[in-house]
Amino acid sequence: MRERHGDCKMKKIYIQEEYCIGCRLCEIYCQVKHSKSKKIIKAFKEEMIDILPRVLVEEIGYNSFAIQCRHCSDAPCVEACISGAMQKNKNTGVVTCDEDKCVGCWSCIMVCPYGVIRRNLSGKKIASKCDLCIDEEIPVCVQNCPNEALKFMDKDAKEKNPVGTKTGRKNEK
Amino acid sequence: MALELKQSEFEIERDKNKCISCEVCVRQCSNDVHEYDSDQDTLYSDNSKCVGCRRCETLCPTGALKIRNREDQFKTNYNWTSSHLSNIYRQADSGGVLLTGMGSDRAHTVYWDHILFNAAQVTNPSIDPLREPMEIRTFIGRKPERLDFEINRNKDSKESLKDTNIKLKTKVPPQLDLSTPIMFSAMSYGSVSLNVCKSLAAAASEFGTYYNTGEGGLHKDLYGYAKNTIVQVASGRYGVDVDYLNKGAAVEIKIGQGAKPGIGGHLPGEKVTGDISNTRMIPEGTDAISPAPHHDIYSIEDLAQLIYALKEATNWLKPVGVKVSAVHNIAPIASGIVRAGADFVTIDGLRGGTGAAPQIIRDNVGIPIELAIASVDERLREEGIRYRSSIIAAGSIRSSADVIKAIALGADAVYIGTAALVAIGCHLCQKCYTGKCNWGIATQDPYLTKRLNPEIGTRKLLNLLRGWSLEIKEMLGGAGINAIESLKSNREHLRGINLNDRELAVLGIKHAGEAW
Amino acid sequence: MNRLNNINKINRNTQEYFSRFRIPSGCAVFGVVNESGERFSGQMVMDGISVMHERSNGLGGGFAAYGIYPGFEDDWVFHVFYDDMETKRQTEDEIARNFKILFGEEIPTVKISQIVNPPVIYRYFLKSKRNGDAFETEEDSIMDFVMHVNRDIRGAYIVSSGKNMGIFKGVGFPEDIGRFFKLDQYKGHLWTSHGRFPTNSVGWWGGAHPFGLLNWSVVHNGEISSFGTNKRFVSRFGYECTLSTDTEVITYLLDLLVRKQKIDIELVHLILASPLWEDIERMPVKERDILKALRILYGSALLNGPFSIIAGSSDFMYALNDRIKLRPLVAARKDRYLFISSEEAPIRRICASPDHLWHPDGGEPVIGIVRKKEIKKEIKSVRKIQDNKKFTKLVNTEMISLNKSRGDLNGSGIKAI
Amino acid sequence: MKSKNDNRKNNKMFKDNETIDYLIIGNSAAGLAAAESIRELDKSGEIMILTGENYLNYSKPMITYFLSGTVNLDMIHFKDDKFYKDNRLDVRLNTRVKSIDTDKMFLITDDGNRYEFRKLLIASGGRPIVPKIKAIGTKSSGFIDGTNYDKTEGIFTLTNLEDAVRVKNYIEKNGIKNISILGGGLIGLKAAEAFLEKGIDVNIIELADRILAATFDREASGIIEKKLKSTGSNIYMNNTIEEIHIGSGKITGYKLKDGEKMECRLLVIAVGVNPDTGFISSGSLDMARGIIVDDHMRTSAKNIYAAGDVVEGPDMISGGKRNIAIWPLAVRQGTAAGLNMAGGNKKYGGGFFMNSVELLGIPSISMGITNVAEEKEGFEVLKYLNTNQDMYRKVIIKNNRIIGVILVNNIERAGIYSGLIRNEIDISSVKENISREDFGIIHLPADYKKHLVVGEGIEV
Repeated sequence: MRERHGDCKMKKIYIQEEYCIGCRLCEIYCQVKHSKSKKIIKAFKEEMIDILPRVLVEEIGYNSFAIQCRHCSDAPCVEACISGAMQKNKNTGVVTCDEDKCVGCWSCIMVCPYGVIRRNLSGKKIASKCDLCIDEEIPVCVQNCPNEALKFMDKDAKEKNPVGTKTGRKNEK
Repeated sequence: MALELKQSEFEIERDKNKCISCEVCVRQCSNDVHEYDSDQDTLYSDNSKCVGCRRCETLCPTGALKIRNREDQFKTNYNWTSSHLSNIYRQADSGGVLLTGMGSDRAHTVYWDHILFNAAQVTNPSIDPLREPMEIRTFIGRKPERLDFEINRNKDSKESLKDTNIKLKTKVPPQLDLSTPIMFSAMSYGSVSLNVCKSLAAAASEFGTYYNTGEGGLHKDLYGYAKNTIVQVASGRYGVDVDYLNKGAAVEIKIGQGAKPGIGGHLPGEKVTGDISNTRMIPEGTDAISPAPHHDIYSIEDLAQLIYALKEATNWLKPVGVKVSAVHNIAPIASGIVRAGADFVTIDGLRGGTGAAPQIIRDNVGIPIELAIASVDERLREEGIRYRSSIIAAGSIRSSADVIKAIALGADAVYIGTAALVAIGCHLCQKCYTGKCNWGIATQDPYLTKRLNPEIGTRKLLNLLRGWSLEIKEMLGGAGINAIESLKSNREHLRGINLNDRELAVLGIKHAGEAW
Repeated sequence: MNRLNNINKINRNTQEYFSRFRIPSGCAVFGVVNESGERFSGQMVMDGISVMHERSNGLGGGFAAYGIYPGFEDDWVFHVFYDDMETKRQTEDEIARNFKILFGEEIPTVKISQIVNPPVIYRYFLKSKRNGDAFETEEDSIMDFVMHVNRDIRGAYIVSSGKNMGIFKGVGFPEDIGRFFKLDQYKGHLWTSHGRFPTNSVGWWGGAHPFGLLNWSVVHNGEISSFGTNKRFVSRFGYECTLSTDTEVITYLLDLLVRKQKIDIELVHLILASPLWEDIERMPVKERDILKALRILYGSALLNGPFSIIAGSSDFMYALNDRIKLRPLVAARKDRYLFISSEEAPIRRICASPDHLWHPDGGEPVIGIVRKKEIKKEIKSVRKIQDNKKFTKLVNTEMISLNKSRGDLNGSGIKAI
Repeated sequence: MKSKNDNRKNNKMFKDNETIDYLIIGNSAAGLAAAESIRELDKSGEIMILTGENYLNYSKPMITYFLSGTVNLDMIHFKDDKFYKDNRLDVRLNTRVKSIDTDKMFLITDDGNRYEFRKLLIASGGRPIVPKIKAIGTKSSGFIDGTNYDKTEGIFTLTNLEDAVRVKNYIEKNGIKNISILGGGLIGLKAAEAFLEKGIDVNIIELADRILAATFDREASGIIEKKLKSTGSNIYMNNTIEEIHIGSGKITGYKLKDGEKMECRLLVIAVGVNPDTGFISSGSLDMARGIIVDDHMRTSAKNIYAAGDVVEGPDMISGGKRNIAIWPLAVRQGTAAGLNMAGGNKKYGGGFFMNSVELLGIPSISMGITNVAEEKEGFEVLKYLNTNQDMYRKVIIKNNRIIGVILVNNIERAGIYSGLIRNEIDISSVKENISREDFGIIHLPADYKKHLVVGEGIEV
């Protein structure tokens, strides 16, 4: 019933599972993005122990998809957070976990119906989740998906061009 | 089991300093070339399985992989080349006909590369296509010899024609209306994945041109693109019924294919899965065998019968054309086809592509499309029947320059097949017949077909059509022409280079350096 | 260089040479028609074209005149260039085999310093003897004959082949050619003229413009980029481009469309300079369908590249620009006169204050129609007078009278064959 | 914040009787969620919050993190000052409610003030249960109970920050090295973990035959017990404190039910919490254990709402009403209550019990009904146990719907289960996958999977 935070205009990552090819480049680039050096080879060869991908690829046979935080309108993780670490930015709509405030109670993991929040135990226990690469124009998982199984767009754009269907506009000459 | 003598064609180089063991290569290779050893946290690659498709190289996020042609595979020998030796080894192992995919890779003369296009200077201004109209709209179909009008006007009155009632008396036969003289060649659902078909269909529809179903019938997901569909009727008649014929904008009878003149097709039963069996209207799991000839066409008058049967079936509303391979007698064959009533003749040259063909046929049978087009156009003009049919050139059109040259030699439009597939990822590894295409093109494996997102495919094909069309306009403008019609058969704008007199004569062009 | 020098000397091989190369050229065109059919002296046109001296380079000039032979109104008249007398004999034999020669003579010329090395120039008034069965129309048989001569008889070239009209052309500036042929002494109701600027050093009398076939004469400024396409298109209908000139192919296109396929002259521009698709698509359905059909069928007849042409025929003058107007064309009217010119200056020279002067758009034709009725009336009266005289005299009645008035009698070359 | 009240224009007859638009009892999860929601719909209405505590804001579940030192007093808040300022919330600290007149719509506080309201939200939370235990050496009654336990030094409950601060100070002041905890439930064990982290030995006394009996099954409890014991802690099961020994006003020890006598200088009583409804006169509101509310968080009295640990609200699993004192539901109820108070129409869809707790490095999550006898008709239990890694997963199914889950050690993707419970998804088609270790969205029934993957975030 509520139009919170102008969610319609918020750009989100949409998933086209029929085109996920299970290459896991999204995970790889997510890890690089959230590494210290942000350099892929260095990140993997030297820093990887600290880095969790914030996008999860699920795969059985030829079915696969990559999923990350949906940045829900009424985000249950924000509701469940006892420390105030999990916040939904009222302007951007992005749900982020303030790692300084997070105490690792895992309430967010308990309530996230997508199961896309993970425990990061590398340092202080904190919940790790997609931050929508807020400093990038397009999140790196979307940028690096070789088959556009992930798309970054706002709701209007999504409705205009529904994911997974073709426009098939006829050329009227 | 005896040692197999065939050797690996490729060498896979993995830069250990760059490899991050992310296993993207492992997951992407349908030939199981790469393998991760968790004990050693290392990846190994098996050269012998590599087909050189370069999927892994392309997707490797760190550029750690390089696929190289294996050099010095055999001792250098200009007669017994590596390919001959490899083929003999393969055949000694298998005892069968060697199959291959895509167009011939032999070093036959590519005449396109020996033909140069013209430009206007001083005496004739070149035209800037960005500022001036530049028309490349093309119509495919039979043209009447002349147009008759009914004009009710006293010739001596001063009444202008504008105020007069003019009626067109001639009925113009059905035409395909192309926004650019480029169409997508026949590629059947079965030989390529449905996502390829969707990409081709959507791009053709969006751009205002046509794609061709090939001989695999028409999947119901493609019904929406009927206006931009050319339905093919081949010797197997897969998926052909009256509804199918009427789902297309035109019908093409396929007699031959440039890659395998005189040879039929064979889609193994394991590829005839549910959707394909429905589309082809054959039982699931049965081999789909297209006979070499149409068994109801043993002569030209049989062809005429089929052409008129198809015209009847489509209420004379759709052009009916015939596709043949470019063979030695192509000019009189084309003439016969035109006289048999075909509204367009598709000529597929020696270097045309295929999903599967005997390598020996592909590389040794037929003639190049350039020569075929030139001689067919000339012959039809000599006979005064050129207007009756459009000519579509096919068989390795690689660039907009090839398109321009084909039209100046006498084609009305071209078909592109390989170029379209390359646009959506094909790397010409020529292993289409294995069904394990890592680019998700020539395969029905759902794990692989996913790799071609038709949205991307459509976009890339649109870009290709757009890019080539712009280039065609640039070249036209440069030559001082602003309508593609004025290029048709305009061989004055072509010059040969490095060609002998015989070749020039067949092509009907002067040598570079010779003026008008 | 040897070869080029030979050509300058109007060698037998000239035609062959010309048929092998297209020589692009810039040009001046000028035409006047009196739509009432009133005839006027060639001097007017000579005055006009001379203003555009800069547009020519002396390598070609010429005129087409209609209504100049009222005495032979219904007979074919050939203007022919010969390299030598032997060729003339050979050609005349051919003509005699196919025609009843009513009258023939060397066309009167005057020696002037600007015109050098003219060929032997004759005209013949003829009635066809050819068997009509082989051809659909008499015109087709004439065309066939003309093409045969021009193709097969070396050193002979039929310059014009219509009725009551003639083409006068040669190597030189147009005003000099006019003087050479004494055109001030001819009277016609429709004149076109041409000054040529070919982009090579070659000049050949046959290659000068106007180009003629049957009643057609065409002068043209420009270069047709679609030449190859157009050439192949007309070849299907039996027109053989022996000269490889744009003007030639334009002439054939006009003849094909207007005479053979009976496309109304007012529709012809929709083929030769067809509207753009984007404009066609914006038109009402009926017009769109017609234009679409025209373009689909006659795409290969589209003249592409820069051009302005003036075509003459027995009862109209037709001017057209390419569809994006890459060449100049100006038109003006004064009373029943229609002027068409590459530039405005010649029009102003002749007619300081026209009623209406305009620059036709690209692809917009200008047509001056001479009403047949009005011509007929005049001709009849002429005929009446001439009935009693010998036909040898008929030819140059007016010319002689004109000559007399100027005191320059040069009609002595007339002789019967 | 109080100054705002003073500045208010004195344009009413009785200053003290000024009517407050939205009055909220309770300054924690439910109360603040309600305040924020009210402000979303009503930009101008006056919102006042009354709390008996003297901290402006802190997160109750985090008090054991405070005890262990994971967070300090600066970090323990879950809303910052800006939140109060932005939402213009008038908070009255140390203001305990004494009674409410539900008809005349005013309440009286301990300090005698009277507050009239247009809308009232009761989000007073819970109160610790202190059982009546025989006390030896006490000056007064001979028993300790909820009314007097805090008179004896060294006996604490642990439900609010003040408790935690006192415990912490007491440990530091007295150099406590050993603590006894009465109650092996969640609070008790969280406290135990905090103490263990500080290097303090722990004795746990649990009445039931295993710890975490309310939320875990035997296997899950066993894993935690094993871990607890490995730290050297003592667990006394099937046991309780029979008498408490007091000397000089301080606890010195206690005697267990089984007769064992223990020395003890610090006892934490953590046997449970009851809704804090002491200020509600009987009969004024429909009550059971807590205040009964409908699906719009309305109490039986007009204009009075309740939310959080104090209520008995709709229980999704049983279909009845139940007091489920957990944070996420408090927020959700508070949000619904606030919106409805401000004129909106937000249905509270109900909730079910769930809890996430990490004890001694073992994360665990339980949700719904976790203890059912397998043989009991209609229930189906799927288990996955990896004894080597103490990995345990149990899913309880009824009518092809999941009604309870226990996860120990591997809690990744636990929320997928809560989604399945909340949305009452029929999982019959994917039963064989439901308890697998790598369970994920891809194993879900196709429609629900599609809803999750292709949709764009849930609408609660």
